[in-house]
Amino acid sequence: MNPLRRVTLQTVAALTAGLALPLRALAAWNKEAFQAKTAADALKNLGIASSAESKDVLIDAPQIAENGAVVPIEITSNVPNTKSIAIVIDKNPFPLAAKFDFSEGAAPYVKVNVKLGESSFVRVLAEAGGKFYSASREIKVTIGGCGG
Amino acid sequence: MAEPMKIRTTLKGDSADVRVLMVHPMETGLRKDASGSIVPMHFIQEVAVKVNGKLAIEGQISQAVSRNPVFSFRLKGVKAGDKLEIAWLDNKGERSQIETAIA
Amino acid sequence: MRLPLALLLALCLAAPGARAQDSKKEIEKYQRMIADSSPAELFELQGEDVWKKPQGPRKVSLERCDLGLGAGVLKGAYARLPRYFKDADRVMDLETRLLYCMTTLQGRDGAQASRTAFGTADKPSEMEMLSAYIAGQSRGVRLAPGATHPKEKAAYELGKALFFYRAGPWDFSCASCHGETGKRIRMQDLPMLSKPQYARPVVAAWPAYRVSTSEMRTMQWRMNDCYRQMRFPEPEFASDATVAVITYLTVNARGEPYRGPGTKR
Amino acid sequence: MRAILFFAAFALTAPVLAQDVTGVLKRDFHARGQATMDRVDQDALQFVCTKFADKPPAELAKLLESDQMKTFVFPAGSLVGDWKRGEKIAQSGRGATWSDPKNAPAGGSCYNCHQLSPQEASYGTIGPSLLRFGKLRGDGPEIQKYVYGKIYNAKAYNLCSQMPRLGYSGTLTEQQIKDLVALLLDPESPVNK
Repeated sequence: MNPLRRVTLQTVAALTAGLALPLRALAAWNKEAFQAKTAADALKNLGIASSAESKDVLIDAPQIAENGAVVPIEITSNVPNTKSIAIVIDKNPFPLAAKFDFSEGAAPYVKVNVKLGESSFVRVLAEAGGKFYSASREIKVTIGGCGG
Repeated sequence: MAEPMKIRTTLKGDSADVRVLMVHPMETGLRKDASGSIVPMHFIQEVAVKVNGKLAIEGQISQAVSRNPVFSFRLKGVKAGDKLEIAWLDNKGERSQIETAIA
Repeated sequence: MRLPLALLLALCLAAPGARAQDSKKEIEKYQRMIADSSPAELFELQGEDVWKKPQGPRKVSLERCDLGLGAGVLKGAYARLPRYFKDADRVMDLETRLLYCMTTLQGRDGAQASRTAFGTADKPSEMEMLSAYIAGQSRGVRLAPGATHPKEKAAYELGKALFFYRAGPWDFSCASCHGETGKRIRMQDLPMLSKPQYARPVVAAWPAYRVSTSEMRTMQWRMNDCYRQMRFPEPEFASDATVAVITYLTVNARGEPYRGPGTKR
Repeated sequence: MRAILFFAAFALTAPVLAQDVTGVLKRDFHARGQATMDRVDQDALQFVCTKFADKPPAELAKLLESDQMKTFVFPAGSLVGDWKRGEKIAQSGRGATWSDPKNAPAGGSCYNCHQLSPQEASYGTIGPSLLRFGKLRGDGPEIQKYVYGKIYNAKAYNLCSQMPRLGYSGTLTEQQIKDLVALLLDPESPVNK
């Protein structure tokens, strides 16, 4: 089934000077959190002192990845009023992989491809009402193909 | 030069699934090129999604996001024809933006 | 005494069996998820730009390139390749034909274009983008490579002979890995490419985005890297030998609706 | 006897086809790195296995297998090395390609085709599972010699096996093969746990 044909699709040439840039509204990239070398430091720099494990934070990802360069992860938070979602990959050299802030017009849902340097726990932290809710999942990175 | 992006939206009732593809090397700063020299870090740091001019999602990401990033998001309270803008900014200050109508 | 031993053995054997089943399911899930979130389409977009961009000493685009259905006709053209081209008097696959158009239409240096045919993270390949774009114009069209002209028949026969030819320090042929059904290398299922039912879904998904290198890869690349892993010397890009193997594989896959560009590990 | 068998093999060949293929490879391939052009020439075994689609007549197979048996070079002393090094060699799929540096140590690519240690879930199935190999087959001198020989030149036991002749081809060193023997036979190896 050709997805291109199934849905309407429009692409527009990127970046023209006249367009308003949404990025101007962005908060600055959280350098301290992203450059932290341990998951604990990353969480500290995100202002996450503690979190409660929650069944309402869902991670859908394969348990085995044939290649660590692309590991698809789908995250849904069913915690009411979720404001943000952070993804932390424990064993990566810089564990914090991404943080998404959701305004009213967006569901607390994201799917993204990430890199895993080696087999690792992937932790997700959802923020709602000033509290943090977490879920984690182990993903094994295997050697695929001929390995040559 | 701004690299192309591609957006696909699927409207279901008043919510829309949005998938966006971006061309970007997402260099970690650890890879060596053919001549053996380290390729410097080069990765998207910020991603923004706006609906009808209003910010809906802002993402901060690291070099751990895969090369040629693909994101899926879900928007609520939208209808066909709503204006959708997506933009990214990388650590070298390069940026790209795309605009489409939700369908 | 016999019964407990048999039971014990059964228990021992059951555990790894169950694990293997789970692994297989998880790998399938991985493959499904990478296909769902593949950036393959981006290469089609980029390929369209390359197709339309004036290049070479003659400063013309490839838009007048005849891929077999007439100058500039893209719709369904990929599904009819490889095929015999009278102007070149040889059987050509997509990349061989593109190379021909680059040299004859645009006046570019063929050797130079061949050298950059396989992209790297540092140097993206025009050929790979073009292949994605052009192949995408055949989505849903059944594969019908040329198989009637004497040179098309000869290419098929040569491709078949090459497929089974064992040589090199490791005594490999293509069939060493693709000659039996139900086998795998590491976690990777190996299609038995000599049999149509197994060749069809595989061939119909190339070119393909490979997540291991984050590159769009073509059939010429697939031939090149298989021969590398077979410990052979390197095949010439767009040579009669590589075109012959591609012809053999595509004829085996005949009738399958094209559904690429795909996504692979 | 030998000459007759060879004659029979050649007579069965579709006229000049095998030679054509070699000629095509010589024309359309080029040497790169350590992969020199002599690699496209077939030796008797490769020729016969190609010709008979890996199912040669039994007598011909036996004759050529005995030739392969003569290639064995057994080291003096123990045939059993270190299973920990063996595990690393079994994991590596590198070696002998045009992109491998000529003097870099090669791997055995064992997991590409065989199950060995139960901890490694990513294993191939082209060859048989070798899980608990030593436990099932023992670790005495006979089996040591068999395993060393099998890795050195698998074709001595099964002419058209898909397993490379890892010692005979110069891919693995004597020490590396000993380490692989240990991986398969050492009671302490995870293969036998």
